[in-house]
Amino acid sequence: MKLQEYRSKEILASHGVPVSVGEVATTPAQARAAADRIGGPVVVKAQVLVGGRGKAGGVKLAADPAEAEARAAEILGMTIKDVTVRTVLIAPAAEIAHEYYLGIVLDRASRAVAVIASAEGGVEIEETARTNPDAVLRLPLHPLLGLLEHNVRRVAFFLGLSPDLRGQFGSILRGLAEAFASSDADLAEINPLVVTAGGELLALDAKIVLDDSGLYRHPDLEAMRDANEEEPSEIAAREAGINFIKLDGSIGCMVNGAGLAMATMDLVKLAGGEPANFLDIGGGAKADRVAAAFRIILDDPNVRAILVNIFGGITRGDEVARGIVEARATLQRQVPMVVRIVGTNAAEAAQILEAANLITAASLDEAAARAVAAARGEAPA
Amino acid sequence: MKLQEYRSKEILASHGVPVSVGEVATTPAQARAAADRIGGPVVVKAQVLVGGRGKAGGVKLAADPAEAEARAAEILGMTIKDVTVRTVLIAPAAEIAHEYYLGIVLDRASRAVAVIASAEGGVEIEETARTNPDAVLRLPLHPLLGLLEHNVRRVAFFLGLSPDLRGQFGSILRGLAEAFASSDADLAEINPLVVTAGGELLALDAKIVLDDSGLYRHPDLEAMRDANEEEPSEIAAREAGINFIKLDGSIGCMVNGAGLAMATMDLVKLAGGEPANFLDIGGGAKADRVAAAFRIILDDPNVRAILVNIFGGITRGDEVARGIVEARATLQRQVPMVVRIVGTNAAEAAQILEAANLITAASLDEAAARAVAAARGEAPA
Amino acid sequence: MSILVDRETRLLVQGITGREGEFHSRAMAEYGTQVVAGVTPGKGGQTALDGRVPVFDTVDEAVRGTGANASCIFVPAPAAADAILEAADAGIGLVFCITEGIPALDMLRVYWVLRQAGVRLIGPNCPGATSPGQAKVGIIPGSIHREGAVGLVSRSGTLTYEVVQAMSDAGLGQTTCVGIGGDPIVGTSFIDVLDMFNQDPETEAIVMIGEIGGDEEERAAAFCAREVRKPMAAFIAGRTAPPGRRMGHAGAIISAGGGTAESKRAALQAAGVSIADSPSQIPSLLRAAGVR
Amino acid sequence: MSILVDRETRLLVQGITGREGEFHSRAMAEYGTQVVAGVTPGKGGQTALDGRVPVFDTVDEAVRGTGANASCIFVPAPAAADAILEAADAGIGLVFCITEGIPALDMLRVYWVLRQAGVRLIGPNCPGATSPGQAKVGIIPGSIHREGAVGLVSRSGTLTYEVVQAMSDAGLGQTTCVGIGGDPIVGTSFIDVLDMFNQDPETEAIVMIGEIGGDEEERAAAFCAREVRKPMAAFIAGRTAPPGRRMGHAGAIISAGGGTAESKRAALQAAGVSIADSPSQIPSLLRAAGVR
Repeated sequence: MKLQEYRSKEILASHGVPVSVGEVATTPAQARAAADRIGGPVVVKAQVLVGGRGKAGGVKLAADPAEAEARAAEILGMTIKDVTVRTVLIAPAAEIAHEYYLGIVLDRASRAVAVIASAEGGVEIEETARTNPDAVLRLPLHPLLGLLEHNVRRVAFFLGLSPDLRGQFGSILRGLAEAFASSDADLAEINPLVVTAGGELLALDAKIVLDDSGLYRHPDLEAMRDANEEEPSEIAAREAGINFIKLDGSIGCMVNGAGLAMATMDLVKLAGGEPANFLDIGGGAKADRVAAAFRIILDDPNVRAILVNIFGGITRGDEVARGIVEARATLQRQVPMVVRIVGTNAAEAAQILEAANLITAASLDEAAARAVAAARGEAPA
Repeated sequence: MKLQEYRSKEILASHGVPVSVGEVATTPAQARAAADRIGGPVVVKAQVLVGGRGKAGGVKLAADPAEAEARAAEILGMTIKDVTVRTVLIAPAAEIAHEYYLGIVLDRASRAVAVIASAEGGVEIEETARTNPDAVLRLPLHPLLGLLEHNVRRVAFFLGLSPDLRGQFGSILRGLAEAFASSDADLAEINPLVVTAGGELLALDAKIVLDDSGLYRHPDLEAMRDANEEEPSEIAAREAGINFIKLDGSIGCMVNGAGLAMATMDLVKLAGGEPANFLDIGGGAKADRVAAAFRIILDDPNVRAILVNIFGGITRGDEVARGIVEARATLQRQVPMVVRIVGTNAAEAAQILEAANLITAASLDEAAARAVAAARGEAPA
Repeated sequence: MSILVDRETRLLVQGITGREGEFHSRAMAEYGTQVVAGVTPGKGGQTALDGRVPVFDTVDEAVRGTGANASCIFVPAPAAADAILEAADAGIGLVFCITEGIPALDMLRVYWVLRQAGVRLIGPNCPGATSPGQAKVGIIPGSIHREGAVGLVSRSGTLTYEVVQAMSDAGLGQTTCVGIGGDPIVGTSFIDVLDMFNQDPETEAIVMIGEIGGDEEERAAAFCAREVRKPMAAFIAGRTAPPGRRMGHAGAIISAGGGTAESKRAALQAAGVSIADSPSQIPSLLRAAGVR
Repeated sequence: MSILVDRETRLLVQGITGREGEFHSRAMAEYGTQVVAGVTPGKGGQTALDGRVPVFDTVDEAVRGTGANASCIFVPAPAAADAILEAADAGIGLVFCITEGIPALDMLRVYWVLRQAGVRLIGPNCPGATSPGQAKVGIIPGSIHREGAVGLVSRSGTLTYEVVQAMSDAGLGQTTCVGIGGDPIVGTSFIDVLDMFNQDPETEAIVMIGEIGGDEEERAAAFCAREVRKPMAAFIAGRTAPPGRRMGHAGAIISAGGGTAESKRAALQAAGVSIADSPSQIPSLLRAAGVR
């Protein structure tokens, strides 16, 4: 789960990192009032989780409160990569002497938490890593000891910080590491970390991405979720305990297991169709969860057919089949449904499905082909 | 460094351990007032760092404030193993249903921090370990992760705690482990940890021993040192940066290095004498430190001769010899001094020492023999 | 005959009295696995599976009491990392963790502690392992297996079942089927299991089921090219999966260029592994590679 | 020829610009040790020892810049544990820590981290090691040594010098003299060094200097009885030391029965080691055991 810039900054500030926090505004008038309280020139920054807001015109300087109001009016309501801007951050404009990048990331490939740092901040770190890899330090930390003092020194010397900045830098990196660990983050980054004209270090922008599996022990962070930036269907799915991602195709998929769900999508594509979603209904597949999944899939008007692929396994296939039939009866919109149930009691399941006039299939390939055909309005082969 | 019971209890209480703290008193009147504030029966406990205070009569029950005053009058001023009792702790008397032992210790042999626990509390744990080893659990903790939840469960089940006590026990053991780690302790123990008649766990007695090497980062704990219980000479030595332990013999020893200091004592004994002290003067052996060492040794009226054994090494022997001669001139009491200086510039050192009429020796065996002879008033061989 | 689990496996189940733990313990015992002990703190002294399996308060007691040499963990995510450490601490050498949703930073610590202790962890968020005809540990349905000579390793759950069923239906039995788990940080990698199959004399061919994300499949491909001379077939799920939905920002530095299904397919193909477009193609690819 | 240090040792000194660090670095270089680099954070780019040794900000840079393969640490106690970890992290395989007064709980962590990383730590609170005629690392005076065939291992500082001097005076030279340090938790034990001497073909006899406390000498005795066939002599300091001055309460459970000089002497004697009552007896005990 990604946190908005202003949330990320609040967290870093609580761990002693000097940040340019500012104030959030949802109307131009609020933006003006915030700029007035802050005094001097400000930056008006769209609060969206998608990248590239700067290029999209979502970050603008304003010399005074009146200009802040005007810029906020431009930015609020703007659409950046399908997301409508509903909040802006009004932050004091800083005079920048130098920009650094400083991040902490959980690197799954090496199974380590690593500090990433570069003296070329202000641009995307992937870009620097590609164009000038020597300008990026990747320092894995000890998995049980975390950030040590010699790690801090190594990063400070790599960045070429002047002696008078090293002490402040140490507390910033320690604070960033604390924020990372104590919030179960996947990523915590400051970009840019600037030296101001006054010779102080300051976090101008910040980004924290949380590990979804850690959220259960951070209800305060869970509460920072920004529903504005999510597909309503994905929010509904999460609340129903379903793993769902909306896509652009016409064939809705309902599968148990993430790997099988991806394989099912792949086979829809191989059969000439386009999947409308990824949906892992999880273990058990009880009637109420099946019903919720159907509703979520059918909320998408592009969906012309549904492919259900359940590997019975421990759950008995006939029970799942009954759940599907019951759930289907509650739906307001009906589309052709191809249902494949394998494993325990698959034969009994097939009987129930056929009795309910659902299209069935023995193999996954066949099921995908039938779903594609059904979506095109063709009768089952 | 050992902490007094009431200090140890304060530390445990600050980590959430339920303790019977009470109040300290240095006069019988204060003891009465404390008992009055506490209300009900109290225990009057001598605050001394030596063991066996119970057997020595240093712990007594009192039914009311008047009795508390009387018992405090008996205990204050009492001598337990050479230590005069100057402080008593007045603590509420608890009705005890069961006594446990719970400790955390740095076990140097296995290089681990270990939890020690026994359902047979209230007696010395060494005693239980000897008479009934199966009644003692020794559970080493992971060196980098510390106390884990399954460790807590294991100890709780070993002690056979009833389900309703397990939750409280967990917070006690976690608090004890926190207190141990955050104070750089060698030992933190609760003995007994009791179940009261009311069915609650309560630490009735506590003991914390600190790692001297960790004291530099705990000035608050260093300030808890109880000068009353130390040899004044040992306090003076510590303040002079000298490692000194007083013994009962007549031959004072001044050596650089702890191992060589022990070897020197051993050779004094082999030569028929008794060492008056262990003294490691450390590296460098500058004149002011040498002078302080002589004063500390000579404060002991039993001392009849001093054996100085310095391995020149990096320090030049002639410089040490000059330091000894200068320091000797400042002493108020003079005893025969046998000085052995080996290593760099040993010959020049011998000349300086002989010119100052000090007895010298080439080998350590010889030096010991001469010191023993000198202490007996015999002329050097 | 097999890897990881066999007739000698003496299994302890942590969380045996929970709904999932009890259900799957019963299925494992019915399959023939020696389920020798269960652990549920506070239920020590009770029994599970109709009185057949003693329950202990701690893994330490269970190991001392029954000689258990492997553990299967069904405890909920908040307590699962600690349960793994408890098993390792008590001297268990092989731990399967079925639990899903363990925080990554917890698993990071657990991963290194178990590695340093020389304890083999499979999972978390894995279906377990089955050696057909001998023992199954975890939640893979026993009925889909058939005894044979193909080793299977997978990051998935039900997709694994799909492939195993297809193989068994086609008459291709398995030495062992191992699900290593779908979490970002798992105890045992593809390479670890491939190495075991490569060294197992009874395993004549190997099937690998991967999916998008990370670079484990690419690294496995390099290992296969270097070490494995047995016929191999693979399926990689996620060719149509939307990119970037779960990847962090700076993390992309490290996995730059990797992670897509095409990258993994290409790497495995270059290593001489036959690539299936559908799980149903696995049996024919194996047959084509000469597997009986 | 020797163990641990020799002509191939390329030494880095952490804390080279401090008073102690500079003094002893000079003495090591004068003895013939290759002192190739120094580290003092903030003084990178400067030089030490009259321009002969480059100084770096971090151990990582020093290792990459000079190929240093061993480190000697003189940094003050509050920063010393971190300095050891920095050396290990930068790929140094052999670390000597001279610093005394490092908190035991810090050393506990460092001990296990270095062990798991396969890095050899000597000390802390140790005088270092000398291979006469080749190299010395640490603070043992170079002048007391003589080249020869006796290996010496000790927990003490100046007591070691005393014994070495007595041996050299008696014409008994040394392959290597190692001070493992007097702290309760040290990186390298008596057994580790005895094992190295036992395997070193040039070492014909071994001298061990122990002292009261702990049970390292008792464990070393068991090792000697089992493994060592070379002549050995030992001196144990502290027969007259007062008991109980530094031992914790519950700790006594663990070291019950051990820790006294008599216990250590008896254990070593039973293992066939000749015991000296005075350091001066070591040479004659070695001669009596047939050492030339």
